[in-house]
Amino acid sequence: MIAATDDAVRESAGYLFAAPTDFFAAVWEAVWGAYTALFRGAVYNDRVDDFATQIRPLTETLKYSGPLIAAGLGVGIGFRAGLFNIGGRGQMLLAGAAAGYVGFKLDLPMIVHLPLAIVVGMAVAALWGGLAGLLKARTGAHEVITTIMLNWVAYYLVLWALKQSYLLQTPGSANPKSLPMKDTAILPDLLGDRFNLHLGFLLAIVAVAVMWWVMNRSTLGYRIRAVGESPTAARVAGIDVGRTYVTVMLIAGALVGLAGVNQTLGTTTSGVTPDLDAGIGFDAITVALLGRSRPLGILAAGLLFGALKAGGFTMQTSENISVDLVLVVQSLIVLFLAAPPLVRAIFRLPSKEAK
Amino acid sequence: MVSKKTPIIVGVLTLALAIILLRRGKSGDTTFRLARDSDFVQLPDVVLPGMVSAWVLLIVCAVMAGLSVLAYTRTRPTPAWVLAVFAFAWMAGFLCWAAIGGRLSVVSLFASAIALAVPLVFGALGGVLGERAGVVNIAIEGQLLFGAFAAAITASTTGSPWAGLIAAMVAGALIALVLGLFAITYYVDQVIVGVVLNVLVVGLTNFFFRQVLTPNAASLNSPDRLSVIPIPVLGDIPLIGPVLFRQTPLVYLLYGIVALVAFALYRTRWGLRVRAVGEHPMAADTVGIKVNRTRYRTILLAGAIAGLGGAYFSLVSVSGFNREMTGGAGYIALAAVIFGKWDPIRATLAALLFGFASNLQGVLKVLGSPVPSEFMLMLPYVVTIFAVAGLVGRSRPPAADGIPYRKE
Amino acid sequence: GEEPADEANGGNEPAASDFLPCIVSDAGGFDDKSFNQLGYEGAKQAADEFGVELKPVESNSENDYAPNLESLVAEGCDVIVTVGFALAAATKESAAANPDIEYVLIDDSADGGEDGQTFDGKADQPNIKPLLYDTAQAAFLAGYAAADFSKTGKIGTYGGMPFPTVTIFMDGFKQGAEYYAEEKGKDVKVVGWNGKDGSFTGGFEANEAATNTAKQIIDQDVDVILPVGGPIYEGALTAIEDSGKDIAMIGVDADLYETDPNTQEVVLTSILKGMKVSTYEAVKAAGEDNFDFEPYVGTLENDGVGIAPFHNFEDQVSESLQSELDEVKAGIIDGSIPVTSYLNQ
Amino acid sequence: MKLELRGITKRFGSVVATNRISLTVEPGEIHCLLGENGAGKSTLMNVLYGLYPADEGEILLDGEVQHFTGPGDAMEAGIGMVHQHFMLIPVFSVSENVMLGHEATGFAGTLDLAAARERVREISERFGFHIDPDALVEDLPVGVQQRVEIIKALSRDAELLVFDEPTAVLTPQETDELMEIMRQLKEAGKAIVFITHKLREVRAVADRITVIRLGKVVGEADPKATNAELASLMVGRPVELVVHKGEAQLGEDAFVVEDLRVVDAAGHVNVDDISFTVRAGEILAVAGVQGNGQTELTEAIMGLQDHVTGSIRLDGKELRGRSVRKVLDAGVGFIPEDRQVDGLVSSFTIAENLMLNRSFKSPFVRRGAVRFDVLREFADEKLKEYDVRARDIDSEAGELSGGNQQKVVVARELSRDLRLLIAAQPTRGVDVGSIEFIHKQIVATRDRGVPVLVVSTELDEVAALADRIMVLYRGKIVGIVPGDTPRETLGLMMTGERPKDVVA
Ligand SMILES: Nc1ncnc2c1ncn2[C@@H]1O[C@H](COP(=O)(O)OP(=O)(O)OP(=O)(O)O)[C@@H](O)[C@H]1O
Ligand SMILES: Nc1ncnc2c1ncn2[C@@H]1O[C@H](COP(=O)(O)OP(=O)(O)OP(=O)(O)O)[C@@H](O)[C@H]1O
Ligand SMILES: [Mg+2]
Ligand SMILES: [Mg+2]
Repeated sequence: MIAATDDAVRESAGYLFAAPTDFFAAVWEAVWGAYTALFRGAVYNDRVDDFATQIRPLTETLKYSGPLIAAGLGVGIGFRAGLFNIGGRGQMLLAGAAAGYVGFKLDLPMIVHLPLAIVVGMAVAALWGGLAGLLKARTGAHEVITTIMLNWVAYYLVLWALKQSYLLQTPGSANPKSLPMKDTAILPDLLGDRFNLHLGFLLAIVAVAVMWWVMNRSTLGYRIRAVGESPTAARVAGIDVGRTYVTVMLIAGALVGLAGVNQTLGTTTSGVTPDLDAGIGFDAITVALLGRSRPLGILAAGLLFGALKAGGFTMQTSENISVDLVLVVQSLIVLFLAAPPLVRAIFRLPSKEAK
Repeated sequence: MVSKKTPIIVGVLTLALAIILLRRGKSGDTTFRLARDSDFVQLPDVVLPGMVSAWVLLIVCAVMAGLSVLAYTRTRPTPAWVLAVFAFAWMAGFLCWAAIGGRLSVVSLFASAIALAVPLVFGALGGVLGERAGVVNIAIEGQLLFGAFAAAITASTTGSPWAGLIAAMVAGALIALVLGLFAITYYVDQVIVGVVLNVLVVGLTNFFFRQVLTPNAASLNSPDRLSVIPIPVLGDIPLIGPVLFRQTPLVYLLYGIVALVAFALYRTRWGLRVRAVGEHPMAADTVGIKVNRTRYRTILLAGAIAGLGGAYFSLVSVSGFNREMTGGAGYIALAAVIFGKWDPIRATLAALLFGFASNLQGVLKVLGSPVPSEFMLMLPYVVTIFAVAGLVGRSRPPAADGIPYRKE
Repeated sequence: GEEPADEANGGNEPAASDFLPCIVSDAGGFDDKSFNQLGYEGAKQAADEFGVELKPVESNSENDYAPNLESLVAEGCDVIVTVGFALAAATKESAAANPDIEYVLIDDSADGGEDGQTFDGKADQPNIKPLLYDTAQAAFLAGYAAADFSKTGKIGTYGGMPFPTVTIFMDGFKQGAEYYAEEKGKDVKVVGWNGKDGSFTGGFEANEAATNTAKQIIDQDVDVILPVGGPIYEGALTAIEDSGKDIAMIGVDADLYETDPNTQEVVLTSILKGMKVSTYEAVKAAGEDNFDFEPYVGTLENDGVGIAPFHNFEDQVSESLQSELDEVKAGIIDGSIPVTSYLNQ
Repeated sequence: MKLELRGITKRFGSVVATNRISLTVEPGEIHCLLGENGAGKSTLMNVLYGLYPADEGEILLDGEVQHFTGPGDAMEAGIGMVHQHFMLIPVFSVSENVMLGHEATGFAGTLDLAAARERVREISERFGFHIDPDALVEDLPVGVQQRVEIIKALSRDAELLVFDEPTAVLTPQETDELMEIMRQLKEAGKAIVFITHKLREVRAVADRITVIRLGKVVGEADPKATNAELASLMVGRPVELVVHKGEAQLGEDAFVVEDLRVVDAAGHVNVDDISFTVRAGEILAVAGVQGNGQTELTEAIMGLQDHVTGSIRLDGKELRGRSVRKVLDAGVGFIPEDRQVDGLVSSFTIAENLMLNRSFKSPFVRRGAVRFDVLREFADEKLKEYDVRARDIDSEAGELSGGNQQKVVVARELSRDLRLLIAAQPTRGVDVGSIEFIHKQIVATRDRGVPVLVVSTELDEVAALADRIMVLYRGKIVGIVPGDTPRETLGLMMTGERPKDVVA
């Protein structure tokens, strides 16, 4: 039935110019119908019998949430200090590439290998983020510009490294893709082979906890907040604003880097590619804002986005909703979530008419 | 206090060029083409002995660097003419070296820089206007894309690219309207709305592109291109003519809009009020200016301008819409807004610098630069970082930028 | 791209048979005017012949490959076409987990073994059929033709991004032009590709970067240009128009003359990469239960790659060109004219 | 124009800012509103001006009920207001600020700046202001900005003028000039509402006085009442207007500044080779018209200025060249002149603001963590001790009235273990009750043997606190004189002249 409505969408799309209202009515119906699919794909699948398969969507949601949460924290901490870090893409790419390099190149026992790969990835991303912070602190260069530009620089850097067999490229292959990760560098599955959920999610949760403590309990967080709320007052109070910017961008880079690491060592372990960021660097901005830059808010927003992603596949395959409409639905959900008064206005309308 | 930055940058650049010339000497002539085949006045090609010319220009650079240091020691800023001469000599010297054995069309060097910058300038103007009124517009990308989309369809169905331009403006304004609804009326964080709108537009245009445009490409997605229309007389001036006045009407429109926006923003009542609302909405309110109404109007206009930039993609660069064809230009435009310190002229210059660097990158690669293409492709981005860090420094946004205005 | 339109009534009809072909795109999407689109069209054609529905799934990012495959498996697909080297790993994984499903992988050999370095010339999973195309061979012919056609002695090429599936065209093109120069003792210069590196627009969007790169190449007095990468040829089209000169363009993947009528005035020829046919055949074979897992390599010999007719340029190319090309083609097929590419290095 | 407010109530959440306030202002009358910080004066005026809708009550002008939907309507009706927090756009020129909202335009909406300039000049001349119409507001000293606000109101020919604490940032001379202007306006038949905390001013111009406390009218006062009577009516208890301070117990030369020179980014010399000494247990007051280098002097001491030469020694240790943090660590307490920008983080709670410059060391910090228990205890204590009127320590600083914000800053600085106190405009915009309190605290700090540098443009304050007075003019010291130097002499010195009978 829902499939039929989607076909209705397509049909009406054909005569869009003749009858636009039909089209939008159809879209709306399809969107509405999509929710069930979304739910089935993101939380609980009621169409299968065994419990493990039933809750599998939930674990998928968690898997997708991991990097979104980590990167969301990275963008969020920037916001708390008054910095707009659009550099998630570049930071993730470099983190993924560096972690990947360690992951496929070295031969080490897992206990050393995995942590080393994670730390290297995060450290490289931290430096990349810190670079934007340093430029801001030293020259006043606006972080929005530098991070956007550094995204591209990182992208081409990774692309280049993927053509050098002494760096990332698989020897003997011409494709811009590295070797797969060694088993000792792969984030282990949390719930066994049947589920894709891996340690990356737990790391993201740990990051949430750490960030919560840092922002709400530590003096560093206190100073970051002070700088974010009033750089002038912070300066008079002896807080070195420039140094704080650098620190924040280092931390932000490391957190976004965790998301990148999560990608190469957890979600797609088959090797480093130039697209490993998978748009998460940008999604993280919305996640951070939706979560009001608070660690727990980001956790919630990250879970929501993870659910939207996981559910999106089911929406596409089983409901025949094009991947593009999935994007549309996702963005509408976010917009309306961000504007509770608007939603209230919409839903109050009928009640007013009733009077 | 005079900043050390300028003499240092100038010195380092001079040194860098010297090292290039010393380390990678080449032999041969460099041909500079000063006219295009189609030009009215055919200036002859200039053929220079590459290395010798480069060395001469390097010496000019060194002298200018010396003057800059001298100015610094006298605690004076480096005079603008010194910087101008330096920039010219450095670029010319570098090109003399880089183009040895090849042909370099000077006209194309600049004309293409403008062409590459056009959508960025439109986008940046849209951004500048919005932010001047206190509304951060991250949705430039979405406005460009939607503008490109609407322009292609409308121009195809009506058969008139001009109708396409109007549709692009409407499309851009439509996005601005949504931005306004959420950000101004419902106080949703402007950055969220912007980012999400970009995603929304990608989704919508991709969907329609596939479902509607691709199957009906002949009727819906094959607009007539806005072609180059040389301006009589002006277009025949040697060098300048082909660079500035042998462009598409959209580019002429751009000249007009840049001038108009710059003028209106600083010289008219409308501009004064827009700026007031972006700097101190409460103060504007206390003198009876309707803050949110002004903001709405301004972003609608800004959206229309950005939308026009979108039309450049589907009516000028190529004819027809393609999925995600703006490829991040909106974000570069956003950077130009900030780089240009929220000023229409400076933002335009910032976009032009970016356009120049992208074009240079391609030109050098075609001439056979030994640097890997990935690094060449980085050039415009790296140049921007250096320019922002080295020359621009701190920039101050309009004080109320991004802050919704609510009374209590 | 005609297909998506007549899909509108596909959903309501019951499937004629229970054969379910499926296809996953890479991040380019099915309207990329390149391999995703051709793969889709081929699979669609096969599905239509069987009177069944094709289940297409697009990916937005590399994160989506595995889940998309998973959900297709869950949907009960019998054959899954995956497009692009980027999907190789996900395909291998899915294939390993679902030995009953047949996989068709376009543009990658799925070879390399567990460690990614053990190449045995076969796909690592027995149920994957790789479809590969030695487009350098066809591009060689195009380079030869271009060199012959060029009056300025300069021909040019540029790509979207420096990926091997892109540069293989540029490689063959350059070799063909050089072969021509050597044979004829003429001076032919290839602009935009030096055998290792060259001009790229930095993406696969038809935008000003694409147009401008083409212009820069044309500025070097080039009169035949080969843009490689989805819709970026549209930039060349614009650049040619703006230059006001007689410049010919060479298309890639499919016959541009047919797929984009706007180009008919300027396409000299196109380098054909038989993705549509080979995908069609693979899916068809799967539906008829005579699927084989031998890697398919499209060559001039098996007509998996080739060049399109000269169409409007028929009477502009030199008279002997077609026969020379036939000779060169035979030479390539019998190995007397070596063409190197990443597939045979 | 006659104004009548009837039963105006305005609530902010649970705070009742004004509680059924009624008020009448006749044409040709200067009506003073007196009240403590946070009494609701500004709120009442903002309601009148259409900025906030009233929850209850009505506004009548010449007997007619008004329904303002915004300030535009109020201005239209002939109300002009000089706001407590300036409503000027810093990056605009004076003319642009003045013309905003009722711009004269020429062809195609182009601004007629010439007309605006003319208008500014005309009004300036009428009232004896010296204002460059093309100067950017942000470059002007606050006193001048104040005049721009007045010109703005006058340029619209308002019939009713509201002055909300216009004198808080003015020098004595400027204040006198403003009083004169108000009298002129009154003569011209305008109705004036004047809000101030300075009783001297009230007595100088008021025709009628209404006292507000805790959002309610508590009564009218006679303009001839004594300062003490007014003050106690306002605060609801007797107030000591002059702080009793004992003889200074002078210690050694604890704070020594030599040849200090401060240059700004544009190369202007703001502090020009000045040298002075403050002894332990002494208050040195720095007097001078705003903008004569006081700000730069205090900022240079704090390490907030970039280009400083000379020497700044505290207890023999050099402070110049140290970071702000090190200066603070050396025991320097600093009350910055602009509390909203430099003194407080307005979105932080009171408690959080109380540890603003102690985020590195104990008592509020242990191993990188903030000790919130200690902080809260401390904050509760200070809230009581300094009588900060706030819901509790978790109120945001930005919600507090100006006086209460100032108390938070003072509480923070004075509760540290100080070796030197620098207080810039410590009681700007603060009500009499709080002034008394803050002055007492400063004197008590002196009596603990701490050298104190007070910067003030307020001669009353200088007289109340100073053991010695240093007058600055254009970055140079005009003279350092005893604390009991007469007002007139000081006033003269502030114009750069140095009377002969003054001993250094
Ligand atoms: N003025 C400052 N503003 C902001 N952060 C600072 C400042 N000084 C130090 N930090 C940060 O505090 C942390 C501790 O630094 P550091 O080791 O210098 O502190 P400390 O040992 O307390 O100081 P010191 O050794 O100078 O007495 C570091 O993260 C540092 O970046
Ligand atoms: N926008 C607001 N939101 C919430 N509370 C407010 C707001 N404005 C004022 N208040 C509260 O209303 C009360 C009255 O404030 P108001 O500014 O009118 O005082 P005031 O008499 O002008 O004080 P001062 O002399 O310090 O200027 C105070 O308790 C203040 O905290
Ligand atoms: Mg007040
Ligand atoms: Mg230390």
